[in-house]
Amino acid sequence: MTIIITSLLFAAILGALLALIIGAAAKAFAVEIDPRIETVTDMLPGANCGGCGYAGCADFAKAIVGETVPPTQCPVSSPEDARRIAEYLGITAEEKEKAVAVVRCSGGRSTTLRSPYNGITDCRSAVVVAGGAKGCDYGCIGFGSCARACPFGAIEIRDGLAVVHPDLCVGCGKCVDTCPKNLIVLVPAFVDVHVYCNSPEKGPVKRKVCKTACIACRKCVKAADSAEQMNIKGFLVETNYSNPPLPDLVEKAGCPTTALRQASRHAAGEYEGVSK
Amino acid sequence: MSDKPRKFKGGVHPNDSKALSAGKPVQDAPLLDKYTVIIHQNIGAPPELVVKKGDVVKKGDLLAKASGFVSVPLHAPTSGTVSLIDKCPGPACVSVPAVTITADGEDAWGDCLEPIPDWPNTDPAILKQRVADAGIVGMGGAGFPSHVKLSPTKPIDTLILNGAECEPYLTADHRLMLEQAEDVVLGAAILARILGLKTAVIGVEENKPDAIAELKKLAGKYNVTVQSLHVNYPQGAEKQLIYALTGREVPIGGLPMDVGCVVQNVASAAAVAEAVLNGHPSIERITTVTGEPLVNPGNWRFRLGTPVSKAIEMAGGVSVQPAKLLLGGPMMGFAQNTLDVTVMKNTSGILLIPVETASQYTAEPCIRCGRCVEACPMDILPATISQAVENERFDWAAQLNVLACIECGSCSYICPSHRPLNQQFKRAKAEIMAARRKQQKK
Amino acid sequence: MNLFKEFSKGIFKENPTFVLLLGMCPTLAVTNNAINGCSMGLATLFVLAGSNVVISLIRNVVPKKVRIPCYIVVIATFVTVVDLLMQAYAPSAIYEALGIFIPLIVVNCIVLGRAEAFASKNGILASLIDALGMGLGFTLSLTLIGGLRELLATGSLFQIKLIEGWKYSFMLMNQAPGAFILLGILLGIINWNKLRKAKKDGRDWTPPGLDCSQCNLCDLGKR
Amino acid sequence: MSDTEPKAVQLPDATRLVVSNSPHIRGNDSISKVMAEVLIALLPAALAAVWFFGLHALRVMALCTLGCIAVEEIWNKCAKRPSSWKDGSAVVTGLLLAMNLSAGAPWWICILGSLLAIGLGKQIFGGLGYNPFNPALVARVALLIGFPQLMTSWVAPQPGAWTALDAMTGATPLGASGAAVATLKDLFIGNVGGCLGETSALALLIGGAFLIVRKRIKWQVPAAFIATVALISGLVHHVNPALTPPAIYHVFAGGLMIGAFFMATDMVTSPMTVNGALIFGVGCGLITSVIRIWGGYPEGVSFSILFMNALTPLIDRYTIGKPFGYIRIKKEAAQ
Repeated sequence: MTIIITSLLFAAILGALLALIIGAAAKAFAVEIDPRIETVTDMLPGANCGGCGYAGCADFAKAIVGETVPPTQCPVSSPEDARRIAEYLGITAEEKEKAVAVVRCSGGRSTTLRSPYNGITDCRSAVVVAGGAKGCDYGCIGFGSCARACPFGAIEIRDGLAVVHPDLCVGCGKCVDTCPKNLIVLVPAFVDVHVYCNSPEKGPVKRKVCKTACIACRKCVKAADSAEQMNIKGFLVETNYSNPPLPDLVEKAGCPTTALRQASRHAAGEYEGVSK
Repeated sequence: MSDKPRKFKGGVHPNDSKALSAGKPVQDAPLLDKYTVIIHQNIGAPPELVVKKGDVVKKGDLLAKASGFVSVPLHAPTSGTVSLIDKCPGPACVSVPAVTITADGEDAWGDCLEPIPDWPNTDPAILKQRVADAGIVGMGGAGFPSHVKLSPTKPIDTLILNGAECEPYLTADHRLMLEQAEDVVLGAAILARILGLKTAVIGVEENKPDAIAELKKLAGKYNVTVQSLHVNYPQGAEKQLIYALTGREVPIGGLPMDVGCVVQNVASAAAVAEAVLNGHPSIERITTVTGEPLVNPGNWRFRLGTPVSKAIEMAGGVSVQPAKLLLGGPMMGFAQNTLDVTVMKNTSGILLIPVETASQYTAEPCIRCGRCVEACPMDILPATISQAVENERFDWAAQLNVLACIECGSCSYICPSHRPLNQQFKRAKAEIMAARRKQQKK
Repeated sequence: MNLFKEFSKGIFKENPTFVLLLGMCPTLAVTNNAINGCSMGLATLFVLAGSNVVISLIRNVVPKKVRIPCYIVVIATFVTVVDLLMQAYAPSAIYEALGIFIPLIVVNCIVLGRAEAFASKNGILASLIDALGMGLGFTLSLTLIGGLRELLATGSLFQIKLIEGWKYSFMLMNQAPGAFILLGILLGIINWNKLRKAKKDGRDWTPPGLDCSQCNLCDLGKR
Repeated sequence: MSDTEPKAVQLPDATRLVVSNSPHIRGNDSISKVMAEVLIALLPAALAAVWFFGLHALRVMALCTLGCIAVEEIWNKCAKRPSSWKDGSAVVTGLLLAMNLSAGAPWWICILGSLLAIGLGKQIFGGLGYNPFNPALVARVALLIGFPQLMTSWVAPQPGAWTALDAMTGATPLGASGAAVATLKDLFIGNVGGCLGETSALALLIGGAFLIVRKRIKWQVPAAFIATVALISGLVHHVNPALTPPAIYHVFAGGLMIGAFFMATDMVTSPMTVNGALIFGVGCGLITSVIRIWGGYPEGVSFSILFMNALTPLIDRYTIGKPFGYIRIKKEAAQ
């Protein structure tokens, strides 16, 4: 019995003493950490994709709390998420449109002509030696550097062509820097009609190497509801993303080379084999 | 200098296959009805076009003028009409702008540059200007403007003429040295005068004894030396050649002039002699058309803009389908995917590689045998750099001095795992340079 | 809260040894036979249950800044208890074999980890169930590793000779390298199986702390 | 020309021209050639083993080789990797493993050894080229630790007697009374008890010389290895003859020869640079001598090589030479 009482007493006194020391130390060496940072980190998606330009979500949260960047800079969060963070911090969040990547090329291995290629199957490696296995100097090399860079598995290489799945793409933009041909652009996600061609060459030159090139025939421009919906730049047509056409334009225009496509149907592979 | 052949560290010794065309005298290629001259044939700024569609030009007339110091003019290969200015396939498998001239068949010289027969007493600056005006570039492969090399900013004590021709298959320089030895030696003497030197060294690999003998006959007359070199690839690489002949090491990222040397190709020297003595600009070159699949390989003097398909026709066509068509030698040349590409100032060879000997790259793992380390003439570690590049660690690759790589391909040649080392290094260099440019912009 | 789920997650889904990779020190050190592994697991189970309950009790009293020292004190108490208990009642061979690793339960990551991650946020019953599940998971894993090592090394299990006439003992398995090799192989099999299942279901799954794209062992991790 | 006989000139088909990076020709070297040459180099030692230990040696070699091939292929199948036994590395590993076993090794030792060598030593790291340790040595050491008695009981050599099998345990010329166990001539020829491959120094020297001449291995590794062992053991013997036999015994007895020429020089697990090879060899020799003279095991070659294998990346990292043209940069920077 004495043993138990002694040990209890000893433990109690020791505990009290140590508690005092810890308490003093906690006061003396306290580091001020903004508790909001942790909360904001929890509110972020936690994918650590780096799409915001910061080293992971925690770093980004620090920047948000420090009010150097708006919460909408996170490409993964939905606008509601961003609004929630903004509300929590009591700052105003301007709406940011969700972006999605588009690979501006439709030339698969079966539709563009070129001789065989032997070497590293990586776009950035292929481009420094021979420009890959395909005929078009401006087209997708199709060795999947962008697909490997995508943290969300949104890019698929199909028939030697990078295809973005718009439902999986969060618009982080990692693929944009990876593409050695600068084919990938970020566009507003609600736009569904894109021109899948990037070659500034003249129509006949393009047609010689690719069956699905945009030949600037202006069919889509004429079929569009208003003239500004499709822009012509040289020998290439481009969707005007500030005044985009409706998805039914693809049907109405009847693009002779199928370079004009709907992103969702392109991802589903519906245009394969239909080019004339 | 002793007669003992000089050599460098590392390197490989591929089967040279020069016998296919070494014994074939240079033939003048017949006049074609059309020449497609690529405008940008030199390292540096592309020249500025001075003709337009429909213009009538004479042989040797200016097509494009130099657009800066590191740039050379371009001249018409024959007389005729400018029929088309458009893109055509370039040597790097990318379309490039070109001028198409439809020949009138007369092949008449236009107003040429004034010949300078009294060159030993002419101001070196005038001679240098002549080299620039004649559009002469390094004809060994790189295509670096010759007059730029002749304007060193550091003191020069040695002029080296590169007649090593270490690439297998190629015999163009060999034939040139044999048949136009006088031009080569004369060119050497002119170049030496431009640089203010008394003498020049011509380095020739010892597998061309006839050429060495021919040059030596004339060497005394023009006060140049001929030095035989050990047969080893890449003996003809600038830095290796300088080391073999002078024992000096060109610093990484440096130029030959940093160690007091200027290196010129023998073909460029011959072109200089032509430009100075006859006033003819650089509009033709000797090119080897060779390879086992060809019926009749040989050496031809082609005008610039001759399509490769015509060259292969002159060589009798092929007996079997080749695996690869190359511009340049098998070690550093560029693979082509079309026969429409045309002869340029730096096209030393048109080479067809048969299926049996063409290299196939695979992704077999590195077994760290160290053959590449032994073979590397720049003493870097290809295997380790390859590992770095595979993991996209370009900063590490830069630390391992990948920028010192001269892309000779010795490592890829020797690798038992058939790894695409050279391609990896090219990519690493491109990525590192791009990153540095980005850094500078910031 | 589904109590059974809380219990079973410790055994399978969040098994401390094979999934969370916690408590590696006893896992590698005292699993040279099944009995040692089992007793070590049970000792940990006891400490875990006791400390989880107490920490859950005091979770609202302890200031956040000094919670870790408090937890350590609680855990240390139970470790001392279990140490004394085993010294008194467990067969001396087992107590000697476990040796320093009993006191070392104090710094076992599982105990502190559960205290911090679970007990400090949940009620008493849930904490107890969690501790029992985790402890049982740990015990089973250690018994498994210990049993396999014992079987491979001496051909017996729980010191009962299974294979008569087993002449040679594969001493490697009895020694430290054997623990590493066996644990590695077991982890590999488990992760491989999970990855395979995830692929089948079309999910993306990365083994904890591993980056499959950097490994050349199999092509499952490759896109 | 083409006008008169249009059919005679045939142009290549441009669509079948392969585009690739330079160089476009390649030396005719390949992994299987490298492995084949290692096998050829092992042939004298294998023949010597058959001569001294009879058909039992052949049995062990066959079991190990086939076992290694089988493990490699089964693993490849499970991991869905392409078949790789044809590159010959598994055969080399199997033969080297057999060289490290006694002629009396039971069949299951051979199979377990193959599993350890290929599975644990090589495939688990990703296969050929990725293994940090020499696979055959991993298996040998694992077996040595796992079955100490079995792995240290040798068979007495019986030249020319094909089927006899005489167990003989323990005594090795590396013991303090080395000279009493075997004569120098027997040691050199290989007429002593021991593993299959390590007894005949003569056969191993022939094989090693072949590899060095063919430039398959760096001569710096075996030279530094053997020289270090000879130097240290010689010095120690000179100071205290009771501790260890003379240097010559150290060089010719035990696994030093096979270790120095075939194990330490394994390309995948040894340094690539020449300086690195020297450091590697010296390190191996140092550890071997220490284990042999003062350690608990009579033999230390395998441990030393495995230990240095672990240091190989480090050695490689710190022995990177200066590239061509580097010195001048430094000089200029200093000015």
